[in-house]
Amino acid sequence: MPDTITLQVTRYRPDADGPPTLQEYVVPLREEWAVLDGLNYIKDQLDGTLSFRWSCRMGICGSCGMTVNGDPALTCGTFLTDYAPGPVRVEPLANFPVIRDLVVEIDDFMRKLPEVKPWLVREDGEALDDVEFLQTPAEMDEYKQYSMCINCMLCYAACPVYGLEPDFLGPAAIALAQRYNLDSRDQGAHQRLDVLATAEGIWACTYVGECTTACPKGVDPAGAIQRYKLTAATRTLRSFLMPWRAR
Amino acid sequence: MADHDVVVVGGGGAGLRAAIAILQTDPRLDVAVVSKVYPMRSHTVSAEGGAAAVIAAGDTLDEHAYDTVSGSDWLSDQDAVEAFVAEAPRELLQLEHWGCPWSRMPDGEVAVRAFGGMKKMRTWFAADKTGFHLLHTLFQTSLQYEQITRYDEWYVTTLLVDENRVHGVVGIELATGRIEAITGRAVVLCTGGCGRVFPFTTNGNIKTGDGMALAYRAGAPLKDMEFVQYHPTGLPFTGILITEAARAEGGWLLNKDGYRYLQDYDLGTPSPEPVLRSMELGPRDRLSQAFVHEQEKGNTVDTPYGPVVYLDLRHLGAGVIDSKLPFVRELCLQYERIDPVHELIPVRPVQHYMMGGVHTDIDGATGLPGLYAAGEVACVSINGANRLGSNSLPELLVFGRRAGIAAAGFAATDRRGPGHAVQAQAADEHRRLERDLLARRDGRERIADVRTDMQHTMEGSAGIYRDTETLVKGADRLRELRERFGKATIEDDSRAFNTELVAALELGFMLDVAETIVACALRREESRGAHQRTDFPRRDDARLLAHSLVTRDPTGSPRVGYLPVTITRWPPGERVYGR
Amino acid sequence: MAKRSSSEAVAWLLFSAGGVVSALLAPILLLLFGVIFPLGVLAPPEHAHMEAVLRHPLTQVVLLGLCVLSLLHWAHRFRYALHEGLQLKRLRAPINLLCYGGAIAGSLWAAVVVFG
Amino acid sequence: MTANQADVRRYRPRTSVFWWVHRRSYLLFVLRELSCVFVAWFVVYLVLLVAAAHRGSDSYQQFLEWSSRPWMVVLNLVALAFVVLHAITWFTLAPKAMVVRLQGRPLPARMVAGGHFAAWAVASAVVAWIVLGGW
Ligand SMILES: Cc1cc2nc3c(=O)[nH]c(=O)nc-3n(C[C@H](O)[C@H](O)[C@H](O)COP(=O)(O)OP(=O)(O)OC[C@H]3O[C@@H](n4cnc5c(N)ncnc54)[C@H](O)[C@@H]3O)c2cc1C
Ligand code: SF4
Ligand code: F3S
Ligand code: FES
Repeated sequence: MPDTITLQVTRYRPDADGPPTLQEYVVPLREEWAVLDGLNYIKDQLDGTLSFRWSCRMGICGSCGMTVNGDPALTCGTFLTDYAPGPVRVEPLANFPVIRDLVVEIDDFMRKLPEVKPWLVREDGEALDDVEFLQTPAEMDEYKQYSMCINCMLCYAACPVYGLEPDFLGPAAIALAQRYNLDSRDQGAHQRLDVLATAEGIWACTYVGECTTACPKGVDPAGAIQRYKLTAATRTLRSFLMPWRAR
Repeated sequence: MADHDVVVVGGGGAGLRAAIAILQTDPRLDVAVVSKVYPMRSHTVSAEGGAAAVIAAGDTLDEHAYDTVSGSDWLSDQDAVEAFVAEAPRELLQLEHWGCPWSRMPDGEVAVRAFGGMKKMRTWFAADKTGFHLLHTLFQTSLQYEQITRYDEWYVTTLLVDENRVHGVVGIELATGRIEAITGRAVVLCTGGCGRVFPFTTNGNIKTGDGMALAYRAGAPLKDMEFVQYHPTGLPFTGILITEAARAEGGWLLNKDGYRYLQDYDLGTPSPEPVLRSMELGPRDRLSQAFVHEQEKGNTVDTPYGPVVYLDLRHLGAGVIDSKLPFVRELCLQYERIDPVHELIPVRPVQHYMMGGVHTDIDGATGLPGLYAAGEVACVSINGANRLGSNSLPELLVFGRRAGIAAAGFAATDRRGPGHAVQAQAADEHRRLERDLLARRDGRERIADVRTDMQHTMEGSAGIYRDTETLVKGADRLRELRERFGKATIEDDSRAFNTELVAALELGFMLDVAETIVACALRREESRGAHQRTDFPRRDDARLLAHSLVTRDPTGSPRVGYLPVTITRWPPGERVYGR
Repeated sequence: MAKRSSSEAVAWLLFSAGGVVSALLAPILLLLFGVIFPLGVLAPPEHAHMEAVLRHPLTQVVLLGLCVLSLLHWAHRFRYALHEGLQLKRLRAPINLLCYGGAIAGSLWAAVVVFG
Repeated sequence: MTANQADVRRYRPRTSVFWWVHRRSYLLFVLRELSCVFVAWFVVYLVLLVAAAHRGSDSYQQFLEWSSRPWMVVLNLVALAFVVLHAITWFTLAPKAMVVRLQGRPLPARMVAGGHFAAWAVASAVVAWIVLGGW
């Protein structure tokens, strides 16, 4: 194993002129080093002006998503040795406006998220008695997978539809809506239907499936969306056939 | 200048709970939540094991209180502990009603697990991603409140204080570099801990003690800063935490000979099944200290990243590991490339939690009118000299809520807006930051080097074991480091997302916090809980059953005093584990 | 935010139904009539046999269903391919007309032929 | 440093028209989507066949001759490849959208897909049996 590896890192400064450029840095190649450790080495030892986000370095806070050799990835969980002998290209996540270097703007997602009402809706209002809403492990399994989303945005970076159609609600937001729809304690499914079953919602997705491939937490947003298409379509059909029972 | 009724600094568990509590108290209030990262990136997200609250049949509030008090080595305030254990169950139920996916029993009721130092099974959990689910539940719930204005990725640099009252904060919008005052009738600090003061920590990059330093600089005292928790099981190199739940489910700690060494340290006798408050389920301070003794005896294994012992989960089998500890397996596979189903996990003690923090009363009020604090940044104190695992998450909720209610009350009684003096202060801060950004380009040192030296200084002088000599040396080193920091350079002059500027501001805060830790540790001439002085190995209740309170004197140096501990029902006694 | 769209739901249901029937039946039919018979691997069926099969009412219904649904399947997918693949979103209306109009015209033609 | 001083210029990368050539998985996706064109062609071909058969034995023979011209065979081979691609992707992906329950428990997607492939085999066998005169 060689003892160094080259990182080609996107640099972009909005206050200077010009589009992003790639800058090369040579960093030590160590077995336990993630790409993020390489970036921190650059920041601490070579060039303090490089900007990127990170915090937990254990794959749970969702801040360190970048494009590594063309694939969206969490840099704290992607190891340099897997790319040896290099070079490794580290770019900002695709499909998002770039603020600076490796930092992208995710305001769009933050605006869309509340629209799908990702919280527990109770029609009886909120009565906090001294007991929990019962939920069996099997009922929890219905939505558990979709509750694992860390909002890392890798799925948005992987989805070509989102790149082409910025109004698309996108994989994670829909998966999170499904997380609540499928929760036995929730009663808000019909409210979310109005947001989800739209041209910018589930119907924009053409089932590319890359969101699921990119997801580091096994959320399977593609599956969530397809499942929801079936639900929405059958509900629509039912409201045609039995308008009196429709909501 | 943006004006709100209450400004909450921090979007972690404590901050979000406080913000919601404010609106539950008075929905007409206008709340700002300012956070240097998007709320769901806050470090609460990484908590794994669980949250303690009495719910199971056969458990009582008194037992939870006693475990907490004895775990704290009697340094906690017992009125606070009583309030805490009484309100914790309701808070966790509230989370359940907001959708938190607590792990369940077959009949659908919430399940509980064992945890270190707890005499009963009372730790609620969401597999081993409790903090993640808790934080996302709170964040998503908070999205329905339109009265909350979020300042995501805004970095707070100072508190605005005039006429002995807090009026808001000054923050930098990271994306643009815009500097602006965010004012309010009350400010709630929920900025989390300061683990990054140490080199080897389970804490994320954002845990730099900002809030502690903000309060300290504004004149509010810090409390019990010498009590730094080391967690016995961190992965070498990364410091990633292997949750205590791994031991609660039955994991063993083995030294290099495969021997369950905890039996040699008055922690009980080994048995195949986990026994509450015994062996691996002893408190963290005692377990971490036992490691140091094993190391001195030559019973640890050397690795490139320091000595380790082993955590053995193999006998639990894939079934238990995958259902109860899936994240542990995921982390081990990814970061150590080992599979705990078949292999031993190398672990060593790692800095984990700050018992000390901004001094508050039972309602989160600090000494400074209008300033409240909750969460890891605060010291109420329920944790005393040693926090029990799984008490922190309920603490965020209970005291986040209490601080929110108190702040809402304060904001409602006093509706005066900020005056000229406050605006002048904001302008001063603006100028100071401009200077940092533009005029520090030709310094001689890197911020990162000063930070690294500070971290090693802290480990050397205020680690698991301390003595006068190392502490005095540490204090001297910190003074030098402060000078070097004054001359350090900020190469980056961009206004957009200038992380080097943020790193410099954070380092400034950390140096303050580090100084208070060392000063308090030096003054406390006894050993209690996580504070172990080799030169004063005994607990000294006659002199030091008291909280240290540290304030900044006019020269900028820490000055330490003491405040008596509140004892209600449990007079100081011996901490007994495994007997 | 746009409003809930039931036409999209219907289009998607038809697209899916078309996807299933075409996936079930198109490969074998194309294999037989497009490849195996033309290449002479097997002898094509006699005209009489073909007519007997094709005149059977059940066959007629299945064939028509296959044609209509498959065309709707095409229309839906092709529309998306034009919108996204070629980034022709501006031309939404004419594209929809082309696709669904084409599918309807094709369906009529198929109906006339199959039952003719 | 006020809001107007701080430049907030974002770099907005454009998605190129040829975004789908850059990744194997995208290319596969585009091919999958294009399969619909051949599904449409299949319908046209089928209707022509039926029309020819209905017009009588002669025109049926003419159709058969037309269909064995080399370019027709090539076209149909390509079309066959695409409809097979369509069938495979459809039967692997579609089951992910539905949750099939057996005695209250969701079946794994792989088994649902297996069911679809079995149905495909049966349908093909039935068609072949009918066409080849078993009926
Ligand atoms: C790995 C790990 C596992 C843990 N496991 C458990 C467990 O199982 N059970 C348990 O009870 N406890 C556990 N803990 C402890 C517990 O998670 C923490 O004490 C707790 O989450 C702290 O929450 P907080 O809300 O106080 O702060 P945080 O969640 O850290 O949030 C701090 C917030 O303040 C903001 N902030 C900070 N500084 C500034 C600034 N200058 N300007 C603007 N915003 C700022 C940040 O952006 C962030 O939003 C664990 C801790 C760790 C590290
Ligand atoms: S669905 Fe997966 S990839 Fe998308 S944001 Fe959530 S965790 Fe990230
Ligand atoms: S990649 Fe995009 S198109 Fe749908 S299946 Fe995933 S959201
Ligand atoms: S740093 Fe938190 S996910 Fe990578």
